[in-house]
Amino acid sequence: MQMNRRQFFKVCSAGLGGSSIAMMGFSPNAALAEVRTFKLARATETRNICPYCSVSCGVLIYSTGDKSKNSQSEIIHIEGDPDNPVNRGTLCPKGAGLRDMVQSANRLKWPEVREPGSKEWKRISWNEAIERIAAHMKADRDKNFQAQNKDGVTINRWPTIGALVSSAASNEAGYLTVKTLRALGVTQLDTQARI
Amino acid sequence: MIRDPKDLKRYDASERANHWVVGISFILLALSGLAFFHPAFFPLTQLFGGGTWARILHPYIGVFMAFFFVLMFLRFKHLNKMTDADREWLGRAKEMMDGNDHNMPEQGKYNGGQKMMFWCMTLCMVLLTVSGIFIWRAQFSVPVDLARFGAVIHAAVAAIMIAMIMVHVYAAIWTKGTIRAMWYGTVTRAWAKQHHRAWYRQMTGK
Amino acid sequence: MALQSLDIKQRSATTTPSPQARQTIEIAKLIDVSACIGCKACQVACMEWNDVRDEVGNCHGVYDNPMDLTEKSWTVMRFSEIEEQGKLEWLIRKDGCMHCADPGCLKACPAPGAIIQYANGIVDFHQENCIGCGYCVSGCPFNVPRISKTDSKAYKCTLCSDRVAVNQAPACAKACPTGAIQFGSKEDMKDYAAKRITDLKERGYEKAGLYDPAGVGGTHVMYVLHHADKPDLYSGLPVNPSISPLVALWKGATKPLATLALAGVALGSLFHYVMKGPNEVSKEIEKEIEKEDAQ
Amino acid sequence: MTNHWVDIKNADLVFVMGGNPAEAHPCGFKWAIEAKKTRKAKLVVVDPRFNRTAAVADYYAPIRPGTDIAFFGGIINYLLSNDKIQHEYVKHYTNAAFLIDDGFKFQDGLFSGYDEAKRSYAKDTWKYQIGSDGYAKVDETLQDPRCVFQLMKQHYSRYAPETVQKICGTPKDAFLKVCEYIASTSAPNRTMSYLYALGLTEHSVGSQNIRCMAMIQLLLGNMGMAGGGINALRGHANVQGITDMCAYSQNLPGYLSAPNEGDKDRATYLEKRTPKALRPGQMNFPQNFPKWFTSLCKAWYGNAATKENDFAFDWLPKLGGATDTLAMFHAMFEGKLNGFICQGFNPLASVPNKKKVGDALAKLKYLVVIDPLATDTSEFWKPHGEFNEVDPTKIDTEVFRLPANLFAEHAGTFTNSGRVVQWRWKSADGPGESKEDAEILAALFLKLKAMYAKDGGALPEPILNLTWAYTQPAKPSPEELLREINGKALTDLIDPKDPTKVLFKAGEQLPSFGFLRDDGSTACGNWIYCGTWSQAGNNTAKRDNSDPSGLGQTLNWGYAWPVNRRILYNRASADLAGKPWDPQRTVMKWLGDKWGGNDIPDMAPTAKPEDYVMPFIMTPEGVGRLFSREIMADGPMPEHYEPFESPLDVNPMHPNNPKAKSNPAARVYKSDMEAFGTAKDFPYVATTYRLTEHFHYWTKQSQINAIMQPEQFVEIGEELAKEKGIKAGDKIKVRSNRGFIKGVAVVTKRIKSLEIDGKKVHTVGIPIHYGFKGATKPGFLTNTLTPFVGDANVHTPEYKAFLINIEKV
Repeated sequence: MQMNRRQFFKVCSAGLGGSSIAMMGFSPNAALAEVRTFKLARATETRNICPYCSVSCGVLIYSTGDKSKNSQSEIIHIEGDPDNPVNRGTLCPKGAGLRDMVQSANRLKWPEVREPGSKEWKRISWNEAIERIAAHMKADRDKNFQAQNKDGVTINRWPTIGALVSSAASNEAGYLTVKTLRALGVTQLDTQARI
Repeated sequence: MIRDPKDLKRYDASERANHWVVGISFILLALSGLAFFHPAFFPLTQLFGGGTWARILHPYIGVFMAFFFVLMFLRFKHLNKMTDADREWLGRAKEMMDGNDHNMPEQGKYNGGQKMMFWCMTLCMVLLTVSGIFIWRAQFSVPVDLARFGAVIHAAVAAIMIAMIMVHVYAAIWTKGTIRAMWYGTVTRAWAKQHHRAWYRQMTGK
Repeated sequence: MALQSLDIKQRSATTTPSPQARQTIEIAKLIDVSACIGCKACQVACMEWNDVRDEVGNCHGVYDNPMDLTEKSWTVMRFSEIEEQGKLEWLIRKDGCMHCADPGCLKACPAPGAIIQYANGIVDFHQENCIGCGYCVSGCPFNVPRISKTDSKAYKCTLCSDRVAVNQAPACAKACPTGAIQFGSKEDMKDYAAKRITDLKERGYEKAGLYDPAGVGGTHVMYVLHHADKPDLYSGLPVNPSISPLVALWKGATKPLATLALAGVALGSLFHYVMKGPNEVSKEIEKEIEKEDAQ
Repeated sequence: MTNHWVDIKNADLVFVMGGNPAEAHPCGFKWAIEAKKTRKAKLVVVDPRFNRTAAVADYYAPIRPGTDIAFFGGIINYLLSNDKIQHEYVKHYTNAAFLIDDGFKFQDGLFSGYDEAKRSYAKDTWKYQIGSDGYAKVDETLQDPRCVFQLMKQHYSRYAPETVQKICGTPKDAFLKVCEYIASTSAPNRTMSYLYALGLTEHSVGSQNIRCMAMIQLLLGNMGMAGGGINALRGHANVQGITDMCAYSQNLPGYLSAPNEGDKDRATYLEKRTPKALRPGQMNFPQNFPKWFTSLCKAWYGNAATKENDFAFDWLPKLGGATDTLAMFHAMFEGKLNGFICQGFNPLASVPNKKKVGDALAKLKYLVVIDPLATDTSEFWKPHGEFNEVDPTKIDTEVFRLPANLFAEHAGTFTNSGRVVQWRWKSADGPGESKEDAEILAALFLKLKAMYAKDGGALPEPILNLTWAYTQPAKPSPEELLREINGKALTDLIDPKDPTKVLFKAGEQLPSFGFLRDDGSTACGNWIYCGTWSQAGNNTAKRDNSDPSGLGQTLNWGYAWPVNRRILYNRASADLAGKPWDPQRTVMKWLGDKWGGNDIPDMAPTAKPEDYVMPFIMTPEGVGRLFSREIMADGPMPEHYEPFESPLDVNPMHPNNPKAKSNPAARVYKSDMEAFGTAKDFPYVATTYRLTEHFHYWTKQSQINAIMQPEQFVEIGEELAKEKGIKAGDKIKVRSNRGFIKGVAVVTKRIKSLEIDGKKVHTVGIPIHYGFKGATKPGFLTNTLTPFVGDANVHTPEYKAFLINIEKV
């Protein structure tokens, strides 16, 4: 009978193993061999778009709960949206790690102010923040607003303020930002597209 | 069994304690080691609180045993020097095993077989300790090939060692009147005269 | 989740066969190194899906990071710059468990059910059964499993058995932006690889080929290599991997032979006793001693 | 992108120069790999570094940073002198045949009209010869010495392969090999997709770099074709959308040129911006400017914008002087700004010369940072060891930090690089008290409005009258905003051809900008987005990804501007008779009565081929421009100029004219000019870039990305490392004339020294991404090193080529 090394070992070990178990009089409990439960089974799926580069990959965001009234949604996983014709479910290392961006330890949670000369941040309420910023803005606008240039042309410009608008904001937020800033007379505004 | 004041002192208390410390350690090591060696023995890990505990304990028991084995080695090594009589005894060991010890040469405290066993165990113990270190991942990290080599050596030597201990134990059972030497430290003069006549003479002057 | 959501082919430290009646598709992951851009999306997706986060390390003067597989990095990209006949190539290989058909880790593992090979080819570690001995590390021809410093359990790529169990591709394959990681039946993967190899040959890589090493019975993670004749160019991919002969000896011959030997000694002793009887002190000597005492 | 991401798969050649899509846009780059896999396409990369795109390329050629125009000029020369152009296309669809003013000249590195004192050109000679009929004169034989074709041929004949090698350091045979690949796509049925990103734009000649490639693609007939095009791979998820919304000074939403001090009233303003056709019968689409602009005014000021008040023209602020990022920070540095709003932007990290930016911020009275993350900018005043050495007690800026939401926490649209506008749905609430950007803006604006209503102040009208008809004024919803952006009829719109027919009732959403009017009867926040939310509903939320043509057009997925068109200038994909150049990849064809095919026609739908309406409808001449007339600040044809910090003493093209060493029309502030270093002190060329593991200065805040690439490094070639005694893993210090950073040395074979004009030049690569705030190892901001100078046209800073020195720490 021809037998290679592996078969020989198999026969040896199977035969002996069986006999040894009988000899020992007891056998190991069947250890469960189940895979980790599929964690998205009942998670809530929302379609969104990756906020990084301009490929605008479709993403599926999975969160806990079912959006019922008393449950807070917590994002547990983000992966590519296979329906999206551009990324077709794939994601790059940035996109695949989006969950850690959403849950970054450096997310801001409340308004803060650092007062002139101070070494620290101070937590303030939204009301206080908006009131203090608006007071600064109005005082500056009223003081420095230019209605006309030296040639008498109406220019209605607020020259002492500048703004940078986020390229990661949605079109809607961006539009609203432009609309309000222009209404205030801001001409010094720019966005990441420049740089 | 009646204890007789004239029984011969074979082991003092500390020697006996040393022996049993090593012996118990060995039993624990064998039981846990076998569990890792062959699936059939894996349930033995239950004796140690499960597989993980067995894995954690085994090497520490090993170190413990190695330490006490060294003590034992130092105690007994001078008694285990091989002599011509031992060699002759070994040459005729088959007669002995057949239960026919009439023509065996006179033996001192230990016969040739016991001395042989002593040295073999010492060798095994060294091999087991060194190879055990190679595969003790929780404490040491060695190149993978060394670990693989260590695993083979550890397994093979351990099997040999277990077999030897089985022979050692069997010999003690088979030779009636022996085990008490490790319990109370004494043997009967008859036992000594029968099995270790040279030692008997030395002890009794007869 | 049902116990047998994936059918089991073999379990570690188990001497009897697992149920074998059901036949499921053998799956494989194919890593097309020629399409890999080393972006590490697979590394990120793996960590994200499996809820592990490695340490934030340091730069060591190379693009690789983390530098090696760990209990929390189940896959890493390995970068190597080579220059052959004046042509610079940046070979980037995704390293991780190969899911061998003949897994050395499983062979070496002493803990029943700590390593499972599913019928679809996935070799999975079950940490709850793992005793932390590290034998799998010795058993693996690819140097993949890692023992955690904190819980002393062995970890490695699961091929996302949880995803595959519900018929989803592993997280790395799903994420891979360029399709360098493909996932499907092993059959399909081989067909796909053949197409890629033809394309590579047309582009001048005459030695392009599939890495599916026979020494471990084939793998369920395969590579398409431009230089299949020199796998070691790819950060030391083994040229001809197989389970180490030492491991084969240890978990092969030694196991039955030693068990047999021990049984032999035990039985031999028993029968020796039965057949030869105990070795008792002879009556004569006892009498001699009595005589001495009487004197 | 003139084409779109998926379309890259239709290319025969994917050419990447000035970009690194494998690292910066991996998921878009998949389509280049797809082209390789399915069309046997070739991928060619030209870059200073052998990067991860090069790792999968068929061919790679090195180049010295900042010398792209020399390389492109060489390609143009190759194509023209080897007759590798798409003749029919060039003749009809470009301005090759147009005759140029006799006064136009190029001499000694300068075009006619240069004013050295102003560093700018008078461009009155950079124009077409106009015939008696009022149209531009052409010579269809292309033989007239004043025709664009001949001028171009002459201009680029100076860029011989040897010259390219001398300037760029690219070995001649490597350069010629690249030319061969590119020339192969001059066949009418072969296309090249050209991919670029900031590697092309971030130079003092950035705009001209891109012009070069546009010219090459026109010569090859690759514009408008499936698998062709000029494809800018843009940076942020919504940088396209925010650019479309024109969150920058020069334009109003929809690229409507914003009024400036020269526009005294609406009539003068409109007149200047409403061009006349330069050739007979052309669509000259920008002639509709008044409709778009008036509809915008109505969207913003509603009933308050009336014919009588010039549709509130005066309420729009008028531009005066430069207002780009560099200009703004320069003004701030000079103490001319009091307040600054920084929304989702980290200028301390991302604007050149960090020291200057930090000093500028310290001169503000107040700074408002609106961001989801604790940015470096928000803590410019806070000491962070050697990474940010400041004394907070001496900084009087009041800094507010307002927590904004991230993408997952609000709904709305993003526009991708391929102009596809896609809707997103909200997944979870933001952390703590964070709010949406729109809500924060609304809160601030409504507060100011209330203050102006109560107390009055400087010109309150535009504030008080700004339309704000949102259901919850404090929380304008993205749905309402998108409807406003799309636009609607304000009164019933009567069909001009049939007065009995009402096209749209008052209040109805409009389906396309074709219905916008200049009489105040329509409102539209951004004309190019008209159609995103028509009466049929939210078209950006469409999710039918079917692709009947197989070209990847997916016309029912989201909504691409304009009018859901996926490939711009697609009329050019067919010949004069309307037959596709490549029937296998039909984008557009004449169906006998109208245009049709696999896209929305970029052409009047029923304009017959024999009407000779040319494909480039956004130009008054109807054709693509090889000669850009007066549109560019620094010349109608690109010319090589050295970066402002160059390892060479002269421009090898013009060794005798120091004025033509670097871009003569680029704006440089005096103090910044003084901060330039010279090759004597800073002998190595540095270039900055992104790594695939990180996204700008965001992902340093993300644990998982920090793990992937935890620490600042600097890439140097093996030869330089040996010279300097640096080993991989050593810490090195990189100095420019503006500061220093430290990083770990990555010693590589992938950056080689180049032989430039007889001189050995080493390039050093410096990734951005690191800073003092984040999960990565704290580090320096790379832009500590970069020069504060930008492109002559759009002032994009020169991050990609400057001088440094290195030493082992």
